[in-house]
Amino acid sequence: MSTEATPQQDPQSTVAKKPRRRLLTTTGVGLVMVGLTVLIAVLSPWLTPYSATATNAHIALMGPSAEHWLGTDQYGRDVLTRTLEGGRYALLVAFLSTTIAVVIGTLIGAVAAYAEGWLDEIISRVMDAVLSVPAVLAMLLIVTVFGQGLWVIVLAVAVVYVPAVARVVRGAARPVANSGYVTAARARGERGLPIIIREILPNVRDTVMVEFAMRASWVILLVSTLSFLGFGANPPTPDWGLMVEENRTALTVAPLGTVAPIVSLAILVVGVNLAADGLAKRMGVDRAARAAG
Amino acid sequence: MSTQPTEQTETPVVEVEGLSISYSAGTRMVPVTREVSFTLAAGETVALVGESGSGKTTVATSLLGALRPGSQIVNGAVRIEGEDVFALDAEKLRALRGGRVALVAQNAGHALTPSMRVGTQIAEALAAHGLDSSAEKVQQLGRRVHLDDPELLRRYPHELSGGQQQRVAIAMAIAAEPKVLVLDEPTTALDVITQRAILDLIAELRAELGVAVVLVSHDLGVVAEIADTSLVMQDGDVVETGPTAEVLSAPAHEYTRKLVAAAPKLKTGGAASTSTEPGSVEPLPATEPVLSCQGLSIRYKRSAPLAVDGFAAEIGEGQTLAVVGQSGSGKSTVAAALAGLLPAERGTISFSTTAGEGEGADLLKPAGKRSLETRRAVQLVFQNADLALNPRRTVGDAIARPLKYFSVAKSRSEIQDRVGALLEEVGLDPSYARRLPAQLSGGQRQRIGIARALAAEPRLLIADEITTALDVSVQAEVLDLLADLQKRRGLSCLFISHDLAVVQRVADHVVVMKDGVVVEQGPVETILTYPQQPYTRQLLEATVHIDAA
Amino acid sequence: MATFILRRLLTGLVTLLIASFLVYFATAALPGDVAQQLLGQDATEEAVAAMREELGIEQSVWLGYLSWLGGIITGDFGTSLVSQEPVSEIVFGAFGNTLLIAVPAILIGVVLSVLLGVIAAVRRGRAADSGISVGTLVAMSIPEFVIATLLVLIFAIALPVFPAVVLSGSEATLGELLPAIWLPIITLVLAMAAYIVRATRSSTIDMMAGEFARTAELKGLRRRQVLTRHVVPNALLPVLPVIAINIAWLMGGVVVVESIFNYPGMGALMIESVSTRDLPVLQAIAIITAVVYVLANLAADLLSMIIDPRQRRTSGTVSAKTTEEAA
Amino acid sequence: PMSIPQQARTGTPSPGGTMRIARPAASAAETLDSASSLGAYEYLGALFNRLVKMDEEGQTVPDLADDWESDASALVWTFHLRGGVRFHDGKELTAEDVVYSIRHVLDPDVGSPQAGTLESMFGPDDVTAVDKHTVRFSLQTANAEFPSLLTSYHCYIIPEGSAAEIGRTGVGTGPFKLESYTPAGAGVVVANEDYFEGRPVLDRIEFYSIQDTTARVNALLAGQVDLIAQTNLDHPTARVVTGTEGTTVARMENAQWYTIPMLYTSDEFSDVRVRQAMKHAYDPQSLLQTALQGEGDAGWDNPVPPGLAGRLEHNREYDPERAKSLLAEAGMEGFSTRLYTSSYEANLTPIATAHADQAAEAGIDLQITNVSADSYYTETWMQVPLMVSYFATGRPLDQLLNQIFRTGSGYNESAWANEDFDNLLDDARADVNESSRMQKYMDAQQLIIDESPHMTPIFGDRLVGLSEKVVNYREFSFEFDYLNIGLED
Ligand SMILES: Nc1ncnc2c1ncn2[C@@H]1O[C@H](COP(=O)(O)OP(=O)(O)OP(=O)(O)O)[C@@H](O)[C@H]1O
Ligand SMILES: Nc1ncnc2c1ncn2[C@@H]1O[C@H](COP(=O)(O)OP(=O)(O)OP(=O)(O)O)[C@@H](O)[C@H]1O
Ligand SMILES: [Mg+2]
Ligand SMILES: [Mg+2]
Repeated sequence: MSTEATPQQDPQSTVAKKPRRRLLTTTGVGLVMVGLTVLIAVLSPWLTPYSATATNAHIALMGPSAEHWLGTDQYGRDVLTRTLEGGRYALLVAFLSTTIAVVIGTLIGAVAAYAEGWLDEIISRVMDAVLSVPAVLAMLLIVTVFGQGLWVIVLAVAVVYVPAVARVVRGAARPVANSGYVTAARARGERGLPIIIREILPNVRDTVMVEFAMRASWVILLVSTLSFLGFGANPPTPDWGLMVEENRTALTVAPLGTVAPIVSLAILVVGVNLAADGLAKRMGVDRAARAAG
Repeated sequence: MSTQPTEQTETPVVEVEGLSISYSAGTRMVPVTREVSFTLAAGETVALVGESGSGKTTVATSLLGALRPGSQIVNGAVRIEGEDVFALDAEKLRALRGGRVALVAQNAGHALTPSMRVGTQIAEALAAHGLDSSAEKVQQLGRRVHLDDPELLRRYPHELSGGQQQRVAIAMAIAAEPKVLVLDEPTTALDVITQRAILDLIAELRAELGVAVVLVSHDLGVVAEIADTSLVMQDGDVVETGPTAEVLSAPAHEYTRKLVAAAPKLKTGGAASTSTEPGSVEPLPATEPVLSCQGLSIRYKRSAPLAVDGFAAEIGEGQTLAVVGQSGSGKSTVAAALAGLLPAERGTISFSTTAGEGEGADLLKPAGKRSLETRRAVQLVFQNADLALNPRRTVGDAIARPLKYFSVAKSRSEIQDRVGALLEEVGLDPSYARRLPAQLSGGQRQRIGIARALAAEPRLLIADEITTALDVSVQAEVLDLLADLQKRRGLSCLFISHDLAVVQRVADHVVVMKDGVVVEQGPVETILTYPQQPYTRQLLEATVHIDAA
Repeated sequence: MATFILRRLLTGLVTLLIASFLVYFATAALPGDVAQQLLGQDATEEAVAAMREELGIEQSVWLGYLSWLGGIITGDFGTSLVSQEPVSEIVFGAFGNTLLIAVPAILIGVVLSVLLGVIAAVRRGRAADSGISVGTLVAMSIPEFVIATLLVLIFAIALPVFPAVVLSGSEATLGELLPAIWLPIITLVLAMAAYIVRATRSSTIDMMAGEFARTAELKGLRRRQVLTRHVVPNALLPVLPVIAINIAWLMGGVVVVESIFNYPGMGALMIESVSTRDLPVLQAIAIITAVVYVLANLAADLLSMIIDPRQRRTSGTVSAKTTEEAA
Repeated sequence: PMSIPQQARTGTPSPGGTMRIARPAASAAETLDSASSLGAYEYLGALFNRLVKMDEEGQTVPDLADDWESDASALVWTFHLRGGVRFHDGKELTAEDVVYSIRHVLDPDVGSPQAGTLESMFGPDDVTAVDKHTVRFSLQTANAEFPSLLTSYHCYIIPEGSAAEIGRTGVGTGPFKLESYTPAGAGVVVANEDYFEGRPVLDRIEFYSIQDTTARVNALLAGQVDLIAQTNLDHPTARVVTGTEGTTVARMENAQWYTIPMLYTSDEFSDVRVRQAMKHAYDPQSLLQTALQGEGDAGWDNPVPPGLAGRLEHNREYDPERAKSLLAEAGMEGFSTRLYTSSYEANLTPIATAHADQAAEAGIDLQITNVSADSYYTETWMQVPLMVSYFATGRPLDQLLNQIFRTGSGYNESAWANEDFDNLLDDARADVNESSRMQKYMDAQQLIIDESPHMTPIFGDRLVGLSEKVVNYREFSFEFDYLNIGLED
């Protein structure tokens, strides 16, 4: 056939070629930052000779030295060790809660987009209502009611972010729900759920992936804020937010105890953001425009 | 400009000399145009013809000293009245743009700023070149493009029809009385009647203002109508140049020949005006009707007016019924109702699922309530092939789904065989089953859409503007394929189009719609040769002809 | 347009109704009650029971919800279980104080970020853009409690330019609050600007690449005109919902800021009411923030209607173009 | 590293001046009625006096009463009031005011936390005015330590008939008069020129409420306040405050009594062997070092602070091996439970952290669980098996033992119920012989150490942040010296 088309002839792909290479490097930097944090969190027990939790009163609040590169905290624990291990809690909570929020939010959003009509209206109103309650208040309430175990925090964060994800996914799924292949499936007489699973979900995958990355960065911040407020990780867990809370009063005496976790946190979040940006551009999802959804 | 030699009548207004433009992809330079040259004198019109992506817009906009970001001139020059536009400083370039060379962009709907009243946008074009931009002057320009009602100029772009938007774009372009007018596909997005009006307006302005016109189009009919000279482009190369009439009647290059051959030609039997001849409205098709609908009325919202009012038609076995009419006349609405995607307010639709059964299933039911057999027997092919295929599923998946769903084939290997056979039937290699839609050209995608519909082994195929988005050459292939399949399988077909030439090529019968109402129907030849209704005549007259040149 | 506003108001009301339902039942589920909390660790059972009766917190939740809802409709949020004062007085006082930092933060934040976003878009790929991008990335990556702590350290303790905290409580006068609002405002601006800057940058770039901007440029307009008259108004459209969300977020975001600066606003009141289980106050706070959320979204919708005439579509006059798009 | 000052600055203040005090925000329901559980503690000492108060050795000394005595069986107690004392509104103090105030504390509608302690000894009618300046208490059971019970900060004396409005007016006999007051907000008191011990040094004290501890410290560091009340600084903060120009730290030795109650009624701690194992499992010396950097004293599980008369000097041992074998005996090897803590007080979490780390060496796994500070004493306290808690020291010995260890007492946070112990206390109270009474109190202490579910790991110095201008800051027990405190220029 004469109209044999190779991908190169597709005008879209040629246009995208040049920026893609550069973006890959930004994404790459972001992924490296995230990957390193994860790797360090996993390997941390073997990276320094110290325990992250064992106290030693004799060396409390020491400045940096050859033995303790970043000094020690008020219990004489090695700041470097705690900083290296400090990403575990945030990463775990962020991963679990983001996954739950994104999975549930995606389903709700896709159902709303497909359903249109009154079901869509009801879902949208409920999601809006949940969104209208400040996240911090919601978290406070949930944590006060259910205590502050890991799973409570995970679920609380998920509850807070489900509506935001649902809203974004609904927006992305809307045009898909009106597309020819969905119409074709409807004309074939297929039911709602198979259509959502077979036709709609695969096509909001990009949005969902970007959403995942972006939510993750917010969740990491939120989790650290929770730890900071005393609702997150329990001592002696080495957690960045908790470390900041524990050490911030001594900021002028032993600044590294506070600075190290903040910098680590910032590196992780910057990494996640860079990765999300790169991903978004590659996937053609406008990330900035939906920020703070 | 004082350094310019005194004016000579022979000096061309536009000189494009060996223009090569490339854009950089990484370290590579990808050529967009190669060695394009032409000249143009005042009052002349040159057309740039070629398929999508051949570089037409790139050449056209270079006349305004504009390049897409990332592109650069590798070679050659563009001179307007002897001045190299790419050597101009910023201020002079600004004066050139809209001053001596004006552009009417490809899609007026997108080219007008949505948040600004159109009158203001015209006034801006005047003010930018230090001209009087009073309301009076704007209205005067409006009248020039036949937007006589000053109220129209106070509207926002979205409150105008496509044709009116195009007029505003033209008014903006001629505001500063440029020497060169660049028209980039000025009528592609318009229906035939509106297209006719715009073409007439261009001709009128050219005569009045004596401007040189650069016309970009892939529609040979349009080119034939207004261009003195034509440049045929393919992949950035000019493959043929010459007076339009010559190029179209005796194309030298193979690519041009293909273009000309593929262009649908409307034969009106040379008697479009003999409409007074008594055209007996043909009796209904002699064959057993597969589909018959009466008094079909459809409304979108309860308070809205009827989108379709009393539609009635029949389709015989193996026959094609075309529905034509300008945009918004209700064609797609009828299709959606037949497919069970829209509820009808009134009327009957009966459909026989198997041959010889007469009164069969009631198509007034929504798709979900119809029997599996009925759903299988009615299949849709969509207008926009890009949107009709799930970009995340392979071609094989798309075709296999109806096979499985309607239990046409059961076992895995059987399904695979059927998919391969269907692909071959629509002229594609079975290996295409593994591809994703993005790896196909537009024409190929449309073939997949057809294969998917055929997989269900339907009796009735509903095709809604299935070739509108395709290039002429591809369009011809798809139409041939459809006709061939129909013959082989004895398919009935409801074919929706606004292009009369296409309709003439594929349909047995035609229904002409206007504002949701059927104004005329009958056998194609009768209707196109002896149109009874003024509207049908208007449609026919508006159609451009490749052999007009 | 009027019907559109009416419709939006109505959906807003429905949202509020659902929110009120969620809030009421979530707060009612809080373990422990105000009586226990008030009397503290020394309380005897009898004293707690007596207090409970006195406060009238024994009735069923459903009845409670209905009478509470009825109260709200008549503008009566009930009486604080703790201070025994009308809730509306307490909450609106705190709300006013919060507005005192939130409104300037929003105004400064929005103007500044839109400006920066446009600059970054115009200077795309150049130093200014990179600087702004890095800045927003960092601002997005540092939690606001860190920003606030650093600001206090630098501008209140090391260089005593601003007070570190607000000393007077809820009865603080405007004169007492004014010197103390700047650090909270800066914190809030920094925390929310990043998102708006990025949204503005990206949509401005989109609009600049759009056909109408190109047309405007090719008809001979100056770049500044193209930008201010054609690009920016349209680029703001997708930014408006981001701003609205940020305004709503601000209502919750003030919690951390207010607690760090001891600012007597709604965030501080929220923390206090959670700890004392002062449910009527909590519920009122939640409703007010929900109203802010709904109003911010409504305002964003209205503004985008003003900017974008396409959204002003009134029923009946559907033009040819719009139907083409709808089909 | 910089060391924290051993004691507050003393010196001669310049007369007059305004001192600004930041305190934690109380609930909006707080009141100036000292009998209530919601009394605004910082104001009370400035506005009111009691019959008797406590000195730094824990001895009961005169306040409004300049003398008191009992009959031989310690059943009838008579207090003689100082003459010529006037309330802020000019009314003269009489025995009727005292009777009224004590009956106010006993009033069930007031729900005073001190009511229970007093009720067990006498009813409202058992307190009578003998004459204008003499008050008599007729006890139903003998109590040789009775006066010390009246040192409680719930027993401030208010004018007769003022109960309804005292919560807002704050009319007392104290060194300062109330100028303004907002519950949970700001308030001002001004010098009482007619105070019976002479005018206070300061002209004015302004009180401000700041909820967040760090915000309170920041206000001090930024020079917005001169003193932060009710805020025991953790060690790092104390170092920051010491190291910052213009601010310093005052130390109240052993003022914080940290406890780790094991809930007697819980499954875990009903077995005395498990309780003993818990006590042997940790080293209070090293815990003190880790949690408080040594700023305090090891407690060795005796609740009576060093320096308080009647303290049993003993030597329990740190013996993790013994802890292990005790656990094994009880069939609880590898014992694991949650150790609750909160930010209610700055050192609770450091103590939990240090404690859990030490217990791990004895094979006991304590998972620290941090809960919200605002519900710590309502939702967690006395409801979970193991938590970190604290009291202020400075209770008289008898009050300490009775309030916190007697069966069913309101502050008995480990819910310990031991008849022998209760009997010992009863015997002691009835014993008018000083030395045999003291011996009984010491036996009681031994019982607490050996059997009770109560741990006192350490006593901590209270570290109070204040401006370097503040001189003569003195605070002990629930007493705050408002009279002599002042500012230097
Ligand atoms: N700066 C650039 N970056 C990437 N691709 C470019 C650039 N400039 C031009 N192209 C590519 O060059 C080709 C020619 O584009 P042009 O718009 O001129 O085609 P056209 O003939 O006008 O097509 P159409 O009929 O679809 O409008 C296209 O494939 C386009 O994608
Ligand atoms: N989803 C919809 N909701 C409301 N009105 C609609 C909808 N779709 C179409 N209409 C209206 O119904 C009428 C017929 O539209 P239809 O799409 O059937 O026209 P058409 O002939 O297919 O036009 P085109 O050639 O542009 O595809 C138009 O007036 C249109 O405005
Ligand atoms: Mg083009
Ligand atoms: Mg249509």
